[in-house]
Amino acid sequence: MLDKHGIAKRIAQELRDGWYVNLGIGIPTLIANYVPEGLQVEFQSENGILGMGPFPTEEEVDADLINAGKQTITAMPGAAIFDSATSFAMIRGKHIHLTVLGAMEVAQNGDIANWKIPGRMVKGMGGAMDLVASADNIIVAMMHTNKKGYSKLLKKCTLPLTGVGCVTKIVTNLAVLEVDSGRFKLIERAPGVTVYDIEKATEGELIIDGDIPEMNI
Amino acid sequence: MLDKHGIAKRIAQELRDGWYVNLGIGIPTLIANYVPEGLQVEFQSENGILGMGPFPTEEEVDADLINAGKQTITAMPGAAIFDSATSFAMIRGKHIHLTVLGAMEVAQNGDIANWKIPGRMVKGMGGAMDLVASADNIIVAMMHTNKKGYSKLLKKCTLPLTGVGCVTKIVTNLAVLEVDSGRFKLIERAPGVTVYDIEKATEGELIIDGDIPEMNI
Amino acid sequence: MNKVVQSASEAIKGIKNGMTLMLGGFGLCGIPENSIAALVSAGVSGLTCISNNAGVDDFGLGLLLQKKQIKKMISSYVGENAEFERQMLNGELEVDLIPQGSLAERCRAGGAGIPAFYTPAGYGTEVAEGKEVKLFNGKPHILEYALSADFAIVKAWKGDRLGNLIYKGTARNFNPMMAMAGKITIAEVEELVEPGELDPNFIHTPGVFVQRIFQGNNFEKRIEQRTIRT
Amino acid sequence: MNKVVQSASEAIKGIKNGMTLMLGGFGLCGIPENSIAALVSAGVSGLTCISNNAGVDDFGLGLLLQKKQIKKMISSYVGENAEFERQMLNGELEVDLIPQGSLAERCRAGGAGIPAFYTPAGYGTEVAEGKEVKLFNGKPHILEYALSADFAIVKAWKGDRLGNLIYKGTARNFNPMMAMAGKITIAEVEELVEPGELDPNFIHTPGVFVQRIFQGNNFEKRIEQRTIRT
Repeated sequence: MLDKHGIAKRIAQELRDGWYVNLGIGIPTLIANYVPEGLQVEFQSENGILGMGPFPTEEEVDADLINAGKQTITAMPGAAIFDSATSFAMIRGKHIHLTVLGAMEVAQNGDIANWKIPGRMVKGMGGAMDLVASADNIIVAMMHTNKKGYSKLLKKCTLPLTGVGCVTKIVTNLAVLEVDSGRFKLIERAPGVTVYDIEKATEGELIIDGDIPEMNI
Repeated sequence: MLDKHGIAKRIAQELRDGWYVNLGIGIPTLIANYVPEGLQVEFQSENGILGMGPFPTEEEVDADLINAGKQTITAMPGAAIFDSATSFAMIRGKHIHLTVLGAMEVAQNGDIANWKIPGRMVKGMGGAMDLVASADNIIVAMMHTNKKGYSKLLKKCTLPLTGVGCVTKIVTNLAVLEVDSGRFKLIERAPGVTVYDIEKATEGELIIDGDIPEMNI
Repeated sequence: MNKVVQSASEAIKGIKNGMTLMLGGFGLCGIPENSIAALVSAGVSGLTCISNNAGVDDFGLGLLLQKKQIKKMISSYVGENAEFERQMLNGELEVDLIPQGSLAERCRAGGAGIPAFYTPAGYGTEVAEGKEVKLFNGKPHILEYALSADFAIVKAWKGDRLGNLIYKGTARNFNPMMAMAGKITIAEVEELVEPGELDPNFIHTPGVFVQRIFQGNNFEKRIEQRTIRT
Repeated sequence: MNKVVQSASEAIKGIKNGMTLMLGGFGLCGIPENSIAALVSAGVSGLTCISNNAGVDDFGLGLLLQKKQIKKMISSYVGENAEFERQMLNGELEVDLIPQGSLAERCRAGGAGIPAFYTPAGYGTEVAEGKEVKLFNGKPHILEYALSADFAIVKAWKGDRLGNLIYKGTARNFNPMMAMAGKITIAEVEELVEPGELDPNFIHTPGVFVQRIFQGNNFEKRIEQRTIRT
């Protein structure tokens, strides 16, 4: 079983040299720490920066340089700053190669819900709806089950949707799965996790095709 | 009767302090020379500059600084450079207070034709269609008649239109006229020009209301 | 041509109860602090505020929410403000939540004379309810309309007397589009300079979009998430 | 990540007969001279070229017209090119003339994932023929579609290895939007620098939009109308 850092590490294996990547708040943010040696990847933050660097030192802190999670950041050499319209032009125009974000629910047809719990949580969708509507390569990073132990990989989302049929891959604490013709195709098991564990934790339909390898992280 | 410079001088009287103004190619360009003392007016050129200044000296010539007529120009202190999309955002978004352009024909309902003679001249509309479709205050600067002596102020345009019902005022070598409920309202006569001269040179319907004053230029 | 006003309170003259305002900023980054303080002092109410976020409880637009000066918020993310959530769930505050990219583009459209455009964002979600849908290359898109405002209030780093603005870092965010979309646009700057001091080639907001400008003072520039590398 | 190529001929690799190209520039100002020369040498033909203008008879896109390499031009103004006019009137060249603002916005839309938008420009003229019309505030607007291209070729002043670009003066014009709208975007720069040498706050085209970059040489930068104040 993986922790948040393990999920981030596994997703980092999906990165390719020269990619521009948008990382959502939470687990996705951690991915920046695990970029494989030798790859150059540029991180985009939708509030208006490409080439986002690590957190600043105490001396470097600048109130005018934050990421989409409102955290203070630094800019890498070769970074570029732009306004919000240009930022979403990049996103909507498919110039970003990979989007990683969290979710409350993912359905087996690729639907995602992560912005609203009716009558309870009212935070707003931020940039998530633009991201999932436009990106061709969307990985969801999340725990396989919620705090009550219920599966977050469902036949059908119960919460208001963020996007329809858009998720391509899901990396959880238990497994790597792909959305494949309306079902979840199991790709890899987390270390020490059995196929049976994953079946138990997955409400949606699973495709289990042959031996499922363990992740190599 | 006015010459080109006289037309430009008369239109310059329409300028107000703080206005942003787009001047077309030809007679309109001359207006910049006659801005009344004490007024600050900013000239926009649709290829991407606000705060266009006079032509450069020999030493100042810069191939990277031209106006919409492809002439070398200078930039005033406080100028701003921008791309073509932003330039037409200004125009389409009604941020420009006055547009002055030439015309081949103007109709009494405010239609204008100035971009195409079918089968003969193929130059293109450039920015003219965007300008006339968006601006609230459009002055046409032109000769009252064409080279053959035919009126350019018509009941109805005969050439392909640039815009419909958009012209607010016309300043010619003979007169100042406004488009008023589907007719040309005569406002002023050029020095030495009679109302009869103007009637003869105008094919469209004229409103002649009381004594028509002579221009004061 | 003189766009310079002497203070935030002079800048906000003419903002009346019930008006629609756009306010730049992302979180607390790049918000017009001085103008917001002046709006609190002026006590103007019934406002519709278009802003990506709604501040925090005791800073930014949170200050106007506390005083119940806001009738309606048009935003993309309001997660950092408990008072906001309370007012919204109690029905005291109207809220229109919009995808962030659509919000940015709708403001730009408002300033650019584009009355409407198609975007894929929000298709199939409650955001698309009641909106026109059209297929492009087989993919459904929804028609989104331009936004504009009686007043847009933006914050820039430097500005000149003609209203030309430059922003610093990610404090740029929504400010340039909102500056375009205000019937009257107020710019609050850290440093007011003379025309000619800003390089024409690197102006972010050309002065044509700005009607009033003033140099703010005592910018707090509060940081929401002070994250440090050790 | 290495976007740097060594020459214009390397940069245009993959441009094939019949492809659609966007080329930046206004008149002869800000045109990708080196790339155009390479296209002439390569002899690629049947091109559809999206460019505000068509050069003059012996420079800019006029060079491609002379060699009959262009099948179709999509432009707003082509008045400076006699060979263009001859080919067009003889039916040797397809021409789509588009209002300049619509051309700029359609390129931006292509790069920004906006498949279509409404504009008032051209309503009531032959430009509007066959296009959807919709009223906004009682005023008719026409629906215009995004433009994109197999290759966009832009000219910038400075650029870095990551493809970040800055333009100089009015040589900016259409280049930034076209850079956004190419499936592959080639940037030809006067000066190629290392990442970190350009101030992130003043990048005109972020590198994400650029796939290939090279330093051109012997820029002629011809002036069409050399007007001098005496």
